[in-house]
Amino acid sequence: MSDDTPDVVAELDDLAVHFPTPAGTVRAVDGVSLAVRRGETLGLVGESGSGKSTAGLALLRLVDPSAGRVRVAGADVTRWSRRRLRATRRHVAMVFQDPQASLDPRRTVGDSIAEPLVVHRLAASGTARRKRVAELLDLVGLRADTAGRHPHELSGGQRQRVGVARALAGEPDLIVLDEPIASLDLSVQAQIMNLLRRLQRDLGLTYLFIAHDLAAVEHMSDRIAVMYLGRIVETGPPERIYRRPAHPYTAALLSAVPVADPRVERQRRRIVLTGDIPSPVDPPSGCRFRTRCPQARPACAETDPALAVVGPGHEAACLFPLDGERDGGGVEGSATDRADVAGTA
Amino acid sequence: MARFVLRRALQSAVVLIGVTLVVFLLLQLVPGDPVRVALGTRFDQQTYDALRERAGLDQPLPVQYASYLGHALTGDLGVSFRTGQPVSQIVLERLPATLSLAVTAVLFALLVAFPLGIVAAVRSGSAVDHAARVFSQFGVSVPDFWMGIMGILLFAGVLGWLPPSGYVALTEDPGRWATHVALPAVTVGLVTASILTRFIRSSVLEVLSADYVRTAEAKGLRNRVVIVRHVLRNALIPVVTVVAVQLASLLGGVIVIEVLFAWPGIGRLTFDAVQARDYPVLQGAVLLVAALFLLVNLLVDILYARLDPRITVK
Amino acid sequence: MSERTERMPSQRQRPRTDSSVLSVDDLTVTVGTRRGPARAVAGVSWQVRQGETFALVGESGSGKSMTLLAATGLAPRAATVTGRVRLLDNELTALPDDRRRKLRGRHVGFVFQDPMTSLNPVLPVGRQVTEGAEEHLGLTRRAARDRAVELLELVGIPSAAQRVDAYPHQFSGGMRQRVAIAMALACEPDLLIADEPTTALDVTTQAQIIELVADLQTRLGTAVVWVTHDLGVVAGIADTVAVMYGGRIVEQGPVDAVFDTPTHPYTRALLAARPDPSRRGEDLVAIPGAPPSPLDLPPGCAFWPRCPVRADPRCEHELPPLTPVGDGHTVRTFYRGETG
Amino acid sequence: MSATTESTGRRVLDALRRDPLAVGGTIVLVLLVVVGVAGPWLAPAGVNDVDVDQMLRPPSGAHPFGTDELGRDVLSRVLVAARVSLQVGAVSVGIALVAGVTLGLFAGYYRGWLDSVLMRCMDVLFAFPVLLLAVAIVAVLGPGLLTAMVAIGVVYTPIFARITRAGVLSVREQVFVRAAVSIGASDVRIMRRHVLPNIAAPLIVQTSLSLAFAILSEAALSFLGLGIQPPAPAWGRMLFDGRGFVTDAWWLGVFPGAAIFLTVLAFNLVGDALRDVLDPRQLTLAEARRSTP
Amino acid sequence: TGGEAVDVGGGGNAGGAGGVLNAAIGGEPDQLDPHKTSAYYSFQVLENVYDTLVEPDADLKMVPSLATKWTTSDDQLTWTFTLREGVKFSDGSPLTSEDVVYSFERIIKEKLNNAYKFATVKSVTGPDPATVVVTLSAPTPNLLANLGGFKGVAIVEKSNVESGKVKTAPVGSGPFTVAGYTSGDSIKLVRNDAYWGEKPKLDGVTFTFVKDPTVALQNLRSGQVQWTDNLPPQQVKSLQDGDDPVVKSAASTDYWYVALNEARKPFDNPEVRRAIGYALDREAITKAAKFGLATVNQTAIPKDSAFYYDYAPYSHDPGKAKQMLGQAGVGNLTMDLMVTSEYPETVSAAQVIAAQLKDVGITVKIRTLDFAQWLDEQAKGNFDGFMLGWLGNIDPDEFYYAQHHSGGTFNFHKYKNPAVDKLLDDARTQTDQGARKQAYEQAAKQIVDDASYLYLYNPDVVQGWSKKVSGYEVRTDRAIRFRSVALAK
Ligand SMILES: Nc1ncnc2c1ncn2[C@@H]1O[C@H](COP(=O)(O)OP(=O)(O)OP(=O)(O)O)[C@@H](O)[C@H]1O
Ligand SMILES: Nc1ncnc2c1ncn2[C@@H]1O[C@H](COP(=O)(O)OP(=O)(O)OP(=O)(O)O)[C@@H](O)[C@H]1O
Ligand SMILES: [Mg+2]
Ligand SMILES: [Mg+2]
Ligand code: NI
Repeated sequence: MSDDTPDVVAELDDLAVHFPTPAGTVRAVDGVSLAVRRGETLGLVGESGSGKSTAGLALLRLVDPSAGRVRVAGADVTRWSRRRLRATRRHVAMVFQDPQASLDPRRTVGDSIAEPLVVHRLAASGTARRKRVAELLDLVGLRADTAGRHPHELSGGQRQRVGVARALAGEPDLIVLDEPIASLDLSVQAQIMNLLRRLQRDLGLTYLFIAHDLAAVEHMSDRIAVMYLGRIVETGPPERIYRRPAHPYTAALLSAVPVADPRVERQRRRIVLTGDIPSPVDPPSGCRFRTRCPQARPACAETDPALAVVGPGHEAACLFPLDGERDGGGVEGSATDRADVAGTA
Repeated sequence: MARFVLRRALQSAVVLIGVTLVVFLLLQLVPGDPVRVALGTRFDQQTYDALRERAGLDQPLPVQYASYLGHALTGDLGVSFRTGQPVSQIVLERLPATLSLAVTAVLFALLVAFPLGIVAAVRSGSAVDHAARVFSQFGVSVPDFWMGIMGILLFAGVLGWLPPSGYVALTEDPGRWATHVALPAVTVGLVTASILTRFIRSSVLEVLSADYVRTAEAKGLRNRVVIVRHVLRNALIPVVTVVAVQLASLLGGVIVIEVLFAWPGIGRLTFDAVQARDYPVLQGAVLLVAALFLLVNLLVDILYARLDPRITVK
Repeated sequence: MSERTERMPSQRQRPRTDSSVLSVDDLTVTVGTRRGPARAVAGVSWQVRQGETFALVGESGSGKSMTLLAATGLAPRAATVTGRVRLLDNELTALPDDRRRKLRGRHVGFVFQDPMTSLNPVLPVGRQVTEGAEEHLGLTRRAARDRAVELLELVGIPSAAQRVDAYPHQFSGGMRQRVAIAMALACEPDLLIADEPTTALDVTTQAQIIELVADLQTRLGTAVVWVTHDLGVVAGIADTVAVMYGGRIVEQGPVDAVFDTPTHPYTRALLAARPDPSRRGEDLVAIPGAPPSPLDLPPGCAFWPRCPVRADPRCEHELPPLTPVGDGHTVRTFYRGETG
Repeated sequence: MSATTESTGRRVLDALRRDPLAVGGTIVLVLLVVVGVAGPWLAPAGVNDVDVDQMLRPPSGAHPFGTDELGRDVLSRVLVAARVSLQVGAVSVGIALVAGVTLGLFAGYYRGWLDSVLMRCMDVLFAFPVLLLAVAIVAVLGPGLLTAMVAIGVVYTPIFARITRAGVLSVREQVFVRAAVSIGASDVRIMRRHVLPNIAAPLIVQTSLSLAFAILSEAALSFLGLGIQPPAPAWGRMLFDGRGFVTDAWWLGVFPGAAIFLTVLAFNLVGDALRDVLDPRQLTLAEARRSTP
Repeated sequence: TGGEAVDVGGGGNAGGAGGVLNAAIGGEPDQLDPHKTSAYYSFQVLENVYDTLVEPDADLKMVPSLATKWTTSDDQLTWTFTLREGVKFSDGSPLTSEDVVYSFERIIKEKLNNAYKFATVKSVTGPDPATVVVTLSAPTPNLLANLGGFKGVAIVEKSNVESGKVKTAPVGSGPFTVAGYTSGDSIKLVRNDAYWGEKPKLDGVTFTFVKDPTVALQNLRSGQVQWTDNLPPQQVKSLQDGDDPVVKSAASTDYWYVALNEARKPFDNPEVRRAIGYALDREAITKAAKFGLATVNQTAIPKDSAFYYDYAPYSHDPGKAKQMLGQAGVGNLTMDLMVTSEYPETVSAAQVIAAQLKDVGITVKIRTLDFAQWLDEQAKGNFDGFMLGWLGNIDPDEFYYAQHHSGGTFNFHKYKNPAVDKLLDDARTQTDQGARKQAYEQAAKQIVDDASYLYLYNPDVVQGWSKKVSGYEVRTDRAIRFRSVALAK
């Protein structure tokens, strides 16, 4: 689905990232194509270990691809050296999950925010730099005197604001947000989501929003990609993904999310998947989801389904895509068979 | 498991080769002609030539090393410059004395450190804990040779309970061995004990705050069971390594104490070899000690892997 | 659930009465820290009845875990606990340590948040599952092992008989949490305390665990205290819910009442902060600021500094009493604004 | 997780001040430095003022620590020897620190074959008990102050290399390093600005403890007659020389030994306190290894 | 004569059951091959294991041992020794002239340590098993001392040597034989029942290596050892006043000295050397080095010797020394003084010397080396001065020749005086004892005047033993003989 239309900011093309480990090769990302278009928020969801972060890191070339290509602003950076990449790193920035860990504990907030300015020589003088830092702090809703403080003196939400400010410093085209709210309290999550949306509106930013919180992804994204075991299994606009999921995995994922309404919760039936996500060292043959799929058929073991169009702007990688409306939280259609809690494996 | 053992063994072998290289190079670093220096007044051309040839000093360095390594692998570490005896024999003769001292010292240390370290951790902040901290600070700071001198002054001099120095083989007369080993073993052992006490204390403390200990407490297990089954089992696994490392370094590291107590072990041998510039013996002793050290470490890693089920999968 | 469940011994016939299994009355916990005393829990009261699920929600640091640990005598040594706790018919706080330990082990089962660290890495799981039963029910080692297999099967561990001797690291996170649940059930407790048992897990695994506990509860009639910060989870499982903030319960009541008519501004903000698909594109209702530090709590309502309502100024300086606003539904605020 | 409002420096000072042992250690260290600098002026007599008519005199007003077997004033020698000990400690630990940190930094940051080679070398050095290796080096290079410092420096290099490498390995996996890379910072910048400051804590702790061990090692070497050579005063050497007389002249054994003990104790106490504050989980490698000869 | 001193106290069990004597010696023998070792610790043991053709008695006069008698040809060039009958090595094989010839030829041909003692020996033959003939190239009045002065010229067994066992399990014909060797700890001797002389009373002797004199003394007091020569010097005086342990001393034939490198300026100037001679306070040095257990001497040979020459020109006079140095144009002199840790007394003495020379404006840099290195430096001439001792001398030739003859093997300080050379050469072959003594006295005077060596002192031999030990005598040549010692229960 890679298209070279000029509005693509960054793109992964049939990308694979494999990590050699003593236990075998981890196929963290295994053939992912993904294009982030200017001005949009692309949401990337999936279970832990499905390769979301790795895909995000690949966009910044922070991991070395094993196959496929990475294009940023039209340039193929797949084989660029570390040195050459440094200059391009202005254009794609990243905000990390754990705001505490992503800030150097020994440096002041100001230092951290100023680092991109120093590295890319974006400020003519120390004064200019301080001014810019103050601007950035203001932009993310922090007081200017925060610059002199150390990360441990800030609350989680404030730290994440600093992370965002740092990401903004280089005036990037794209910001990869790797679970930026996952480690925050619910009451603070909303603050950050609002901030991110505001910045996007005001600055015309492009986001790759990685999260496992489906409600947050739905709220934030213009487009959504669902990952499972190193692959994208479904992409589409949120309305389609959340109302008419085509991939059984997406459906199961959605049904597993509890809804904060006792009446809905009590009545709805969940698709409870059996077993755990298989090891990325040794993914199942054919469709990777088939070992846990309530609809798996023999054919699923043979054919590895590619993404196919199932609706407007909606693609799914399933031989037997679901076709039905999902509402409230209950699940209809063929996905309603309730899987056994204990499983029978 | 077999793969793990094999990999560790290979690693140790590589390091051991490196050790032989270092040991070999020691001789090369001697300024001047080591054989000449070693012979000193006992210089005579024939012995000189024989020793030089035997040491292979007339050949190019890599050849020398290859032959040194080759010989070392077959247990031939050359002959003493001083006495002309095979080094391997000299060195092995000294092993029992060192072994008996090291083992006794470690046993003593364990006897002290285990109760002290564990109680200090379990009752952290108590008087015992403070005593343990003072003890361990004292132990790691006091020069063992000084403590040895003071021990001799007190127990051999003033009180006259123990012989001030000397060695009796365990096989020869266990009773007299015991009286002779007591002072040096306690001297060395106290230092070891204080290191171990510290380590055990912090290890136990760390485990005490582990989630699974809370889990065990939540099950309503008796305190003793929690401590023994959950805390100690986990806390003492890393201690095994430290104990072994201590033992290993005692096997070669108690030069000062062996010299002070006239204990005819490897440490004394090393010292005497240094004094006599008996380089082959020095090389042999150092090599043996390093090899022992590596062996003990290898064994302990294997033991560790057996004790800690998490290791085996790696 | 298949026929396996029928093997679960259920000799004890639990009278389904309204008697409370665990009741906590005016529990306060102060923890001595380097920087002074931290009031982690303040005057908390609640109870959980047989067969009932009681949920405790709140942000990180609001005192949820500490409440439970203190109630069962597991609080850290640095903590000072006051208040009364009754477990079954025993005044726990009046009991000597030893008795309390036995009661706790026999009648309460615990499942903790992090399945990666809450199991002993060097003991086979089977042993861990039943060591409590060995202690309290006097099972022999052999019987304990059989029982461990049984329990592992009960919680849905495949080929339990083989895996009973495996070590925790050989299990995935979800599996470990099942083991932890098996462990908690080993003595057939009257009360299961689950402290964020699914926070560390994926949603799909979380769904599995929730189903499992709900299912076991229906069959065993165990009372459950479930700690979480996820209101969705609460909605799905709880009969009663208590919302904690800054060490206090700010709202408590039957789950429907609390969700339908949230009264405390915090509860309402919490519910509003969740993204709502029907309001995509709009800003979320965020709560400004950050949770308070237990070292430095405001004199009145701890939520006051962040409160978006601030309708009644008394809330700032005076601690509002817990006031009933419905059947069993109480709120700690002076504010009585529009509800619903 | 509430935010703390103290800086690291303050935290260290505060914690040190709270720990009476650390206060004691610090005071001893300060005194030691004073003595090290001003020793020759503080000493009531010349270190080499031999007086055969005053041999082996017990402590008295004229000689508070008594006299030695050549009639020299023991107090003067103990005072002046402080400088030697501090010098040996500082220089040898300096050598170990510079060499070890450099090696460890490169090994840990670049990993790969460089790491393997460097670390195997360190393993090799680590396979020798500390004092044994020092003795062997001294044996080869000949005894003396310089060789002692070099030998001790070499012996303690692997510890620093390992601590540095371990620190680098863990720091470079930290998200903030990844963040710096993502910004486009160069390797040198990352090592200087992010890695080194973040492994400073264990290195500071280890430096303090290593000073203790280095002084102890020097004393041991001197005690074996392999360290500082007479007539220069050194505590270990004084014990060595006095060994034959301690039964008659306890002061020859007690004072130099106590000086070593106090010095080492002070460094240990301060090092420990630093560790408690800076890096509570650090069990120094020296601890896992034999720390004293 | 001394060697035959017999004790009556332990006489009840003559010929056995005398128990084992534990002797503490200060160090470990390097090896037990008498021809190759040069360590005193080896000879302490070997003294009791080996025999020589003749041996020194208590007054260091040579008396029969393996040879019962000997004759000298008129030209003094042929010596014929008659061997004792029935002498056996401890392994039972007989000791014949063949063994004597083998032993001496080994020393000569392999140029072993003591080869210089055979410098004038042309040949050694054994015409029959009981006769040994030594042919000389020049008259050698001190031949007996050369052939029997100490066990470095002992008669060894060929097979024992050739098997290499001699290094650790020597076979001799002496009163005891080596039964065990724990390296680093001790050597065990047991009685040689085949010994030709009076049967030793002791069952055996165990030499324990005790480096620390305090420990040795403690061991002696506690009864763990019954004999030691390693006593804390500072305690000897008070020990001698007590009666258990018995502590006895005798002036030894050793001397200690300072040598100045005459190949270097300004030490080539005898005035400078003499000035240093005046700067030294020998009493103080002796006190520091030996706690007074030595006799100050400005020549080599000790007072008790027949060859003693009373000559002491150097009074302690710093003023004079300074003046002489000034006259010699020497100011601000720095002197590298080499001493060895092998002999701690040199280290102690050097510090006193340094203090004394400081008074006359000479800065002494003490360089302490271990012995092997020391010897190396000495051989290379890398020193301004050094201090050492010359041990175990009997004949005056041993006191002077090697050190002060310009061709002497130990003339490392490059002393050269033709007059002295001639005197020493002549005295070597001078058979007339009176003339010989005179020659040595002249030589000694010249050597002292030239300050070839600055002699310091002759140390005492100090040994101590338990009251239970009887029949032991301190010998001035430091030989330790336990063959007639008995041990009370
Ligand atoms: N450096 C690495 N070395 C080896 N394996 C890795 C590495 N980084 C990631 N992996 C593995 O790759 C897989 C995908 O990891 P990734 O972090 O991309 O997942 P994720 O979807 O971001 O998960 P999460 O939600 O837990 O963050 C996982 O199995 C992970 O263990
Ligand atoms: N051992 C302890 N020492 C000091 N303070 C503690 C300790 N344990 C908890 N606290 C403090 O007590 C307060 C309540 O903690 P608690 O663990 O009960 O919170 P929680 O609601 O369970 O949070 P979470 O959702 O993060 O688990 C917190 O502010 C915490 O910092
Ligand atoms: Mg991730
Ligand atoms: Mg909690
Ligand atoms: Ni979450």
